[in-house]
Amino acid sequence: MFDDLRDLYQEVILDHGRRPRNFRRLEDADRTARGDNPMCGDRLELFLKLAPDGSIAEAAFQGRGCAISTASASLMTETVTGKSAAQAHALSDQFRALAMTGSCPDCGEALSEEMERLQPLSGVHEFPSRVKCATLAWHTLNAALDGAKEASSE
Amino acid sequence: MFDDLRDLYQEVILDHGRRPRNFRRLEDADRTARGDNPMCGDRLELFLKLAPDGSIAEAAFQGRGCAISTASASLMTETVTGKSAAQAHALSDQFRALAMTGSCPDCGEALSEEMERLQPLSGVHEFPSRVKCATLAWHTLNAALDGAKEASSE
Amino acid sequence: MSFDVARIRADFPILQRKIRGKPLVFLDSGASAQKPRQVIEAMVRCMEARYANVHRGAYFLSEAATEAYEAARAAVARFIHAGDPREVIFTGNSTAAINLVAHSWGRGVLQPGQAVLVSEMEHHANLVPWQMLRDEGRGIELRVARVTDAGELDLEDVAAKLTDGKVGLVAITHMSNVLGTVTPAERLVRMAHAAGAKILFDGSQAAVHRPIDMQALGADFYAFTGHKLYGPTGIGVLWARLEHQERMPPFMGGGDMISLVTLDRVEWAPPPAKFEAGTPPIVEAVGLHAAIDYVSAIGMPAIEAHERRLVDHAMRRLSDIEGLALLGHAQDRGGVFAFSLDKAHAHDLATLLDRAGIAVRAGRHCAEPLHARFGVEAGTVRASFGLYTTEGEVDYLAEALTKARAFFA
Amino acid sequence: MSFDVARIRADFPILQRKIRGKPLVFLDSGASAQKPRQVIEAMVRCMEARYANVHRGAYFLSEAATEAYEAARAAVARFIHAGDPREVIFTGNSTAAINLVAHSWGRGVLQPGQAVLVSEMEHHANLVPWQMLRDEGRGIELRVARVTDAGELDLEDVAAKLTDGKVGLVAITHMSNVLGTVTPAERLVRMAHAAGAKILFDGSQAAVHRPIDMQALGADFYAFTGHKLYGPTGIGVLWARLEHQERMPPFMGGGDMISLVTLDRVEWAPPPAKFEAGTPPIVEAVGLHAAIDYVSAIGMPAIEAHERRLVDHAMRRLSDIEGLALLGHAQDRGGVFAFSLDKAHAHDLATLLDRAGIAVRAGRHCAEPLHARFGVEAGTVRASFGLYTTEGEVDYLAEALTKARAFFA
Ligand SMILES: Cc1ncc(COP(=O)(O)O)c(C=O)c1O
Ligand SMILES: Cc1ncc(COP(=O)(O)O)c(C=O)c1O
Repeated sequence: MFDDLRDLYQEVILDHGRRPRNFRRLEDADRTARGDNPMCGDRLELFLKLAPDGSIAEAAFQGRGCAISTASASLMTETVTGKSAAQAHALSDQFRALAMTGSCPDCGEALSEEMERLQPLSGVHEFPSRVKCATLAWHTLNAALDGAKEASSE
Repeated sequence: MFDDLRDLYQEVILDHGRRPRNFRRLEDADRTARGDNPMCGDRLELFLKLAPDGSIAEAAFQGRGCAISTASASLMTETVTGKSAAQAHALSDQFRALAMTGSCPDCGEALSEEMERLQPLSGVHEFPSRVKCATLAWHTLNAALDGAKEASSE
Repeated sequence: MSFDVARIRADFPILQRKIRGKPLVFLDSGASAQKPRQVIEAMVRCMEARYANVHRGAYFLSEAATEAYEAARAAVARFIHAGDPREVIFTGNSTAAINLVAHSWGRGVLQPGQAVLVSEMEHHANLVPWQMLRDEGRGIELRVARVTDAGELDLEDVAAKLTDGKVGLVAITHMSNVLGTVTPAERLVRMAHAAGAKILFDGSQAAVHRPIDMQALGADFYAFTGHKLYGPTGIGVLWARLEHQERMPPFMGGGDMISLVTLDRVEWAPPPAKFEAGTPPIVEAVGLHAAIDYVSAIGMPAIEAHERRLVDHAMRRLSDIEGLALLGHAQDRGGVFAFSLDKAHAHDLATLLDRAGIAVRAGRHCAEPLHARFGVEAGTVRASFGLYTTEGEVDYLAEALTKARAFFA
Repeated sequence: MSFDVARIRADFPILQRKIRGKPLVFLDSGASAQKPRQVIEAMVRCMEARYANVHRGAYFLSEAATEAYEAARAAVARFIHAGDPREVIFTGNSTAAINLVAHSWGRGVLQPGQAVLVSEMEHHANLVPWQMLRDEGRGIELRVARVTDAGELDLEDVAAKLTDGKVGLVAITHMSNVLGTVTPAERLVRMAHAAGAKILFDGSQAAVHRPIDMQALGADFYAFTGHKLYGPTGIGVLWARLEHQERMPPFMGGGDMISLVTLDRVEWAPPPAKFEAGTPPIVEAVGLHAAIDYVSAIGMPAIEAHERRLVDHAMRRLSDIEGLALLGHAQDRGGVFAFSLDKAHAHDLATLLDRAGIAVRAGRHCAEPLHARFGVEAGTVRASFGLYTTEGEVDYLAEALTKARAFFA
């Protein structure tokens, strides 16, 4: 019945969906932002601690969401740790292209190691109504980096 | 091109349309009423003088309208002169049936002399949007007899 | 006429489709129903042979279109047992019908200091217009009747909120689009009228599932929508008593709703034209007429009976599923089921079901306060039935839910 | 692509019809246009294979319907050269589009003491909503710019009525549905903006007859209607700059126009969803998309050129007819002709023409003040062209008018 669903719900997504990494509040965060997807009621709060050079020292999140948005947020916090703001923004652009089209034209010949890790989420592009689940965390990341308080993926 | 139009625009209608009878204001009318057909802008004013027994001694009208509404008003004023209010109401009902359906089930076997005279207007029933042109004068007659000031065939 | 669901299904071209290689199991009729070929063909015939703008046209096609449009009004009137076709106002959808009442009757007749009473189970269409009226600062209060844990309207709370006589309008759903609950309409009419209030029903769901009788019901306003009744989008209905229409100022201004216009002065056309500004949904009215003919030929009582069997069957099958929590279990209910499944988020579940060819809705179904009331802010999955739904489809849904739970476990 | 009117006519099933035994000569496209099979088929395909309610549906058919609905929005945006598809709001018709501006922008943004400037040649759809606003007692004034004897907008009068800076909105037709006059839109935009006013165009007629470019025009609001553009009934368009949409309170409340609802509080969805409450005209949007594709494939410039030839031809033929008085003779005009004939009342004339298979309209064409302005309260006959109109049809009309005059003489 669901044989062909493994393209969307790959094991790594189910795993991160069930047991999200960095799922906690950072009390001493330098940046926080809230993300809302009013369509499906998903919401998350993102916390960033910045290193003296402005790069992301630590990233964590809390909230409620479907497997895809939770897994995406979980994978994101892992991926952006240690990155500069510019690098994180670039990853965000690349990831959103991947989620919307299934591929990433700006990524060059080979995917970066980071994009390889996010690759399992690319199946979402076949489900237009779910793309926003996958991108919510990244919208929120942009908002946090830009100093905004809220992001919406409506 | 218009050969088959003689069913609607019979000679008597064209004639009454061009040279309406009793087309004047009765300054000493006992009853007057205005009729409006907002759809096509036709309007007429009806004047009645009543005999001591309440019957219609004289009927006249003024206003603007298409050939059908003018002819209908003209023929009506001729037909109702000398009639009691009850007779005029009955004629009004019969005429409206004639205009809407092309026949008059309540008229009995033979048409009354009055209905014979109105018969040329029966062709209007094939033109739903024109029925109101033919009935405007009769609506206004009912209003005048009932002591109302305005009638509308919207 | 006996209810032959296979023959009915053959009337719906879309039900012959495969979705991702699987037969379509369409369980989202509560959001919008599919259209039988009779409706599609009526619209095509109108556009191919009998189309022109209605009213004011003194030529054959315009007369034919006007006749068809007014025949649709008469068909709606017969369908809901209205006393007079003029009680039927065509709008764009239910939402527009309710907004018409809120704008026109709400601003023109309801007085400052009066209140509107809605319930916790309203669709946003019957909540937001009244919130907007409240928030305009004209002194209109909004009261909200509670829903019980069983998902029924709390009639004691309704009574309590009516006692001070300040409620000018009760605006309440006739059937919840989430809980499936059918509200006790006759009783609500008596309660409202006894308290001096008028009453409006949001019949968007109810009108589709059972016979509706305006003369027996005795309400003041009743709204429903064409696209849920197997008819086209772009058309809705407000039934409103003539005495109310007379007192209501118009909502939108334009052509066909006036009887006289000068630069200084306007006179409104008589009801219902007063509320139908501009070119109406002509082709859609013809489509709705065909839809009404279609369901009437089958018979609303037969449709209701079919649905009762389906509801009973679904109750049994769904309650067998481990971890499934149904929202509401009212005594009197129609074929709409909202639920959550432990282990699986509503949206993941809907996507999984979609892969199996099953169309269900996930989210809060335009009833956020109700989801808050039941503590399911994250949303539910909703399966809703139409006259073409079969027991086999319900079984297939149950099987898929069981497998989905295992998938996410 | 060259303009092949015979091939175009073959696309319109209704044009193959006979009326009372005579070929249909449809000269009422200004009231509503006929539909090509491409539009009819697109609607059928939508209902047979790609239908479900849009938005919020996480399953295949709903995604497909949502995609089709939003693709229609994008197509409209391209058609009128909007800067952003979000500037396109779907409504039920032009009338609803203009009422949306009057209700929301007129009540929410326009200030007491400000004025709205319309003209004597407005269709009731762009007059009555502003009269209703004036008559609400909120201190909004209504000014009416004069029309010259030639049937053109009196620009000096417009300038005079703008000088005191009190006008907040100029609401004016882009093409008169009676006189055929095309107003100098770019110039009006400059005049309005220089006087500190916003400007709305009623483009119901203009958008059908020539290319429309929102970016070049620089207006604030632009309204038009699907059924005159060879598309379905039940759908209209309001183009509105995003900055205006942001400041406008919503018009109707309901589903899909909110981003958050609690019992106490509502947050509106971003534009344009904020103005599209409830289930939108989904099938109609698909039909409108097909209509836009249809006229775009022919090319609006080609359609305009065809119509210019027809207009020139009609001017020659009609001015040859004894006793015929044309209403207006503007320099810049489209294919709409209103006239009276001595000896014959407009309604009698229309009935006569109908007998010859010719569909024309008689009356005041929802423009009573304009008919009063020209002293023709009893109404006129109006012939209006579409892209399928031929010179032969114009000749046939002229011949019929000559014979009709003799008939009534
Ligand atoms: C100039 C003009 N404005 C507005 C309208 C109203 O359009 P609709 O009836 O589609 O709302 C029309 C058509 O009747 C028109 O010609
Ligand atoms: C109970 C209820 N009310 C109102 C509506 C709104 O109907 P529409 O979207 O056609 O205006 C719906 C459907 O979505 C509904 O289920």
